[in-house]
Amino acid sequence: MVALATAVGAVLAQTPVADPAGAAASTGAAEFWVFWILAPLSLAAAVSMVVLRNPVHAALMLVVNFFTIAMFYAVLEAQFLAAVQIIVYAGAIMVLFLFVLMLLGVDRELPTRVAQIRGQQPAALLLGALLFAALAVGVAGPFLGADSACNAPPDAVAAAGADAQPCVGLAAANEEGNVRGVARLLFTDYVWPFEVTSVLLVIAAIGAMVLGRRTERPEDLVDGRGVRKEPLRARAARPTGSTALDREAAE
Amino acid sequence: MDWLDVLIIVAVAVGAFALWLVGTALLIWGERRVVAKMQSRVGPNRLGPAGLMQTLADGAKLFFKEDIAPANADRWVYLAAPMVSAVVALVTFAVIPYGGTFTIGDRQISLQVWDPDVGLLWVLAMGSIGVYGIVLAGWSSGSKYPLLGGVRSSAQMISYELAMGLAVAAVFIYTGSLRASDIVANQAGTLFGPIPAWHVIPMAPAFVLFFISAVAETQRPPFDLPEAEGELVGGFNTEYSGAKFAMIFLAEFMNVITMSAVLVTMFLGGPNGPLFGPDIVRAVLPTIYFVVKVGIFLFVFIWLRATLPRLRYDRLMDLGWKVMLPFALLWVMATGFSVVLRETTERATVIRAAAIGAAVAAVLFFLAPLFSRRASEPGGGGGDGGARPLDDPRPGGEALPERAGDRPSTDRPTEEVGV
Amino acid sequence: MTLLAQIPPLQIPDIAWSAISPELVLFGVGILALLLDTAGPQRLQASFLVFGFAAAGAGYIALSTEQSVLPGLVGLAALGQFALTAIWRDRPRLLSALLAALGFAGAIGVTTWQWGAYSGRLVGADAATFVGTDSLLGGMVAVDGVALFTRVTVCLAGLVTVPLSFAYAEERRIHRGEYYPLLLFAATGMTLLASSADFIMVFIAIEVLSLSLYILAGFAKRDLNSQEAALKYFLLGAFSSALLLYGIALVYGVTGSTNIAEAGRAFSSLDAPQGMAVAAMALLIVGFGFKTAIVPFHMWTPDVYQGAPTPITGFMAAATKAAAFAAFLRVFVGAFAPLQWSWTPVLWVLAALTMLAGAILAVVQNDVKRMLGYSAVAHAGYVLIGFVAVNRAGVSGVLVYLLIYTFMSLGSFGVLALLERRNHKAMAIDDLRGLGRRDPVPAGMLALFLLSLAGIPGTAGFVAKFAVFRAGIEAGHAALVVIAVVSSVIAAFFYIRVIVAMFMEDVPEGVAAEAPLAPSTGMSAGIAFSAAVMVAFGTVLPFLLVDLADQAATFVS
Amino acid sequence: MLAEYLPVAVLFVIAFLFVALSLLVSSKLGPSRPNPVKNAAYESGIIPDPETAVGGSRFPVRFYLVAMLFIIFDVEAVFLYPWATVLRDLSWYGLAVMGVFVALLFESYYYVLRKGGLEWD
Repeated sequence: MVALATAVGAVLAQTPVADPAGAAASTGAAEFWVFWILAPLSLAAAVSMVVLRNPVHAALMLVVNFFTIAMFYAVLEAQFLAAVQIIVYAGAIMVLFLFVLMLLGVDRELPTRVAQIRGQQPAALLLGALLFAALAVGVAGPFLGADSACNAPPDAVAAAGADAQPCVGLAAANEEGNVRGVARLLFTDYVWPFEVTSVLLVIAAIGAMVLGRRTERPEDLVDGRGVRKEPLRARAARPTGSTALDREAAE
Repeated sequence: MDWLDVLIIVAVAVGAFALWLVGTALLIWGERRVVAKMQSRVGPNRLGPAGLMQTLADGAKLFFKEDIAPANADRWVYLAAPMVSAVVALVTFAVIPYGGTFTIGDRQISLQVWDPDVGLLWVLAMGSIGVYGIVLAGWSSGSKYPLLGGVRSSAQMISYELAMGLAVAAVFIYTGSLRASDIVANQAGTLFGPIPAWHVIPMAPAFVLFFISAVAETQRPPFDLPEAEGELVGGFNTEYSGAKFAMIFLAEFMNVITMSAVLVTMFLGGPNGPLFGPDIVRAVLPTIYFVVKVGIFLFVFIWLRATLPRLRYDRLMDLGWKVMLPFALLWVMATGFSVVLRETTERATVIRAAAIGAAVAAVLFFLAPLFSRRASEPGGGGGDGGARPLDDPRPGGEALPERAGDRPSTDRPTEEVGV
Repeated sequence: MTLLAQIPPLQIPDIAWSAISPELVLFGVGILALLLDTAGPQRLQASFLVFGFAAAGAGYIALSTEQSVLPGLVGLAALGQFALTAIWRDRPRLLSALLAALGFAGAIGVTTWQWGAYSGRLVGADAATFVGTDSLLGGMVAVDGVALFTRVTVCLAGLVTVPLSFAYAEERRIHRGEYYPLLLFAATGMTLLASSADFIMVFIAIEVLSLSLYILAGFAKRDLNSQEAALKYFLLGAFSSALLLYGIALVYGVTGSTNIAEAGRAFSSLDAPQGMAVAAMALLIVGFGFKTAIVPFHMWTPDVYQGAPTPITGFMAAATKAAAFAAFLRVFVGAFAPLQWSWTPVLWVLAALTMLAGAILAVVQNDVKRMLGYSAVAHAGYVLIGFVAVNRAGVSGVLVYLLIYTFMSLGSFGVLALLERRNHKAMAIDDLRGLGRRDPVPAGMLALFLLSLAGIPGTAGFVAKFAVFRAGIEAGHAALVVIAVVSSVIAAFFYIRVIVAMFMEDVPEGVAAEAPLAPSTGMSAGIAFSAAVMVAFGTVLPFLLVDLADQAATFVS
Repeated sequence: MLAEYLPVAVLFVIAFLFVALSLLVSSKLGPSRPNPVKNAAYESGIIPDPETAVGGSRFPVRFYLVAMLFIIFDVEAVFLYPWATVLRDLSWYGLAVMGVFVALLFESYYYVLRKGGLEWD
């Protein structure tokens, strides 16, 4: 027990606790191992989400994937983002997914459909490979050359002069706690996008109602004129074709 | 960080685990005893003093039972669901401070497993993962009633998660921090006279909202619809047996304890209380306070079960969406308002503002018809889809498949198709 | 924790109200319309509540800042909406439509005022000629010529769409109360997109406009075509948004900034090989290409344009394109001009492909709406010519083109909506045979719009094409212009085929005599207004428009 | 920096071991004598029909609606948490910013309520 604890302590001890200069912290051994455990897990979940035949299993793999992404955020010291990732993605969006999958009864294995357009699959593979290459270049970029304009160390910023793009660095960004750091940006520089997000939510609510509602009352579909003339019940009792609206349409 | 630190961390975690496992066993026993007392029965009294060993015996029995899985169950998900439930229920406890801080040698030990910056968001995050345990248990059983129960209960949980999240937000606003330790610290001292500065007083509405949501989240009576025996057999866990069932059962009771602990942390000062005596007593007292406060809430949970009848499902959803949600939203903004007001304004101005506020409230009251249940154009409505009269004989809430013929026949002017 | 002292206190930002005023107007009216619809029979009380709050707010502002113009306007608007509600409280959709029209008009008014305020802003030689620029609200909102001009384009499109929609939606029984609010929200998203100076804003604005349009495309939800349109638009739209977001993430990775202008500056100071920058730009082109319907990202266009309610189709084709092109321009021509070597060839090829594929595919269509959908693709190609020119003439050409295309598109789709309204079915070219004999006025209008779309000299379409072609030649892309001319000739074929069917052919045998067209007031007004603008810009006033667009060819930097 | 996650990792490991070992041990301890009737799904005595048991029936749309509305309001709540931490610094400005946001959310709530999105009949 003590030996184990010593080992864990030794690994964690290599992690610099705080960088006094406030510059970017170097990665420690713990980060290294956590990454190499999480990354294959994350990838495996993503791949099995695509490969698995049962939609519910695929959705669960997506949940696992979201969870590993949340852990990545946590490892990167973005705790708030990690919590939000779990609450919103894993907790809300995937539950909706599962509802739809389970309740629509599409959770049985479906036969693979043959591609209808000839050459669709090779083309999709080719384009997918291209996209992957583009993203790989993007991700690998910082390791290949001077591909970031972000002059992180203070002396580099000074050397770059007027063109400097000072990057804040993790330690400074999380100085007063991660949540406050997010809040500070969100409610000052990004306050306008934040307000516009509420517009987005209003529209989403409208969309859910307009497209999700099954029954609609007649007067929801036309202007008030014409429907008001007699109560609905009375009209419904008559044979169809004699409502005020129909008369109006016939005129 | 050396090995001693790691050992302390492990010890604190083991302490939390033990506290909480013993608590669960006691709760199960306590529930049976208390409910029995309230119903003028005796309850379990054979095993151990006052039947205290009954839970252990039940647990042991479940472990030796045959593990039956339905033929068309989804094996792995069927296994994973109770595990998710139980693990999540335990891990949620991590952010709860269950005791004070004391010093051994030169090391400060705080009886709280984890105090992250996101604090009690952890509880909400784990709560949303906990939904999976139930919905997956229901789905993977490959049987009708569990599926219905699972979906019902997850819909219930997400509905009440909203009010809960907003009630928590109000406390965060009042404290100015998400950390559990900050929230506890904010409740130290007294408000006036001997009354402690617990949030339950200034944040009373948030407390009520949170408590109701907590009952609904843990699916305790009167919100135990997922297990409504009359309608759904046993709900999502109908097909479970043996140790898997034990896990689900355990997770349910664990959640009750965790929710009580969160309530205590947020509203009743956590382990706060008067400290006295020698150092050793001072170190132990907070934990005792904490346990006692949690115990009170556990009793209330049990009391509710013995007293209240189960809600109808539509009433349940109505309460969550139409009462708690708007009220919580208003309370959050009111809290924010009062916090800012206290920071910026003098008392006299506040009183004047309160008068204006009262006037606005009066105006709102007269505009209350705006919030009547459903919009209806004059003369047009009254037909399909309007508000149901209270004496509507149709049974509420059963999730019957909706057929095309269910649509009201008065739905005459519909969209024109195929233009 | 010694570093804590270095944390600057929270700076409360200045809200540049004037910069976002058009969006506020559009969105405010949208929310008001939604509220009044939701309130149902209690809409008068709701309206009074809004009036009360607005008046109180305006009074407070007036007293505390001793200004009178802005609070006065707010108060008047509040009073106006209350009066309108009082008059038409039994006509909820009419009320909504009126509010929407007034909202669009108000947004145009506010933008015009901004234009006036900003035209004198620049110093030096540009002062008289160009609209000034500014980046406000923490670098989120751009106020520059392109933003202002596009805002006007979008709001004009909305202003015409409202009257075209009214009778159409009523007739199809899709006149839900959400229709006009969604239209206003879509326009809000478009103006936001046109004026976004930050990639975050670009993304959110695209989401706002797309989400509204997904719903509007599926608004006739009992119609399978409409459902199909909404679903296809949604799936492909979400996919393209994701690619755009990847691109934005890469830009942020390279430059450390999400601000468009700052990112551009950082890009230009990068060393070679800039692989990441190129990858980022490729992804951005895909994202914007989808919204502007450039080949090969146009696959959704014909299906969506065909299935969506016809006035919405017109609005989508015109306004979305205008807004997306404005952001596209600001990102590429404005900020990433230093990296021109990497993206001009790509867009050159895409432009050529778009023009040819759009025109050729349109030829084989029988459904008129679908044909116009493909023609919209081809028009995106023409706009791209001005784009790849990467000069002020090009930007001005793009702006002119988009404004004129707005009226051509709305006009032609408006006439189609009118015809569909009578025939209760989608219009194939055969259905138009002999229309010129029976209903000469609508047929004549349609012919006018089609000739303009074809770019026949003397029409506004010619002015638009001329503007972008000139810019293309100036920038040395003569080959591209030649391709454009070829494409125009192909396109002229199918436009003229419709005109021939209308005027030179007889009503087919065996078709019962149809009731004469009875255009509603709104539809007549919308179509007539579009036609009038067409004629005006085509014959009398082309230079005014080109002049304005020349002034507007400025970006924030 | 990862050290700060050690406690919760430890607790997770404890919880996981406890659950996994319990299940494992009980699967060894308990008898296993399956037969078709025992393994059939429980349907209150009715002979279960595997075809219609799961996925054969469709459920009302209101469950999806609830889930969708939940997402909308959940996202809103998520914005409230960071706001809580800086409200004292932002003061009236912060209150106004969130006031507008919440007012719009309230409008969409009102809309959903009045359009019958929350009815369970």
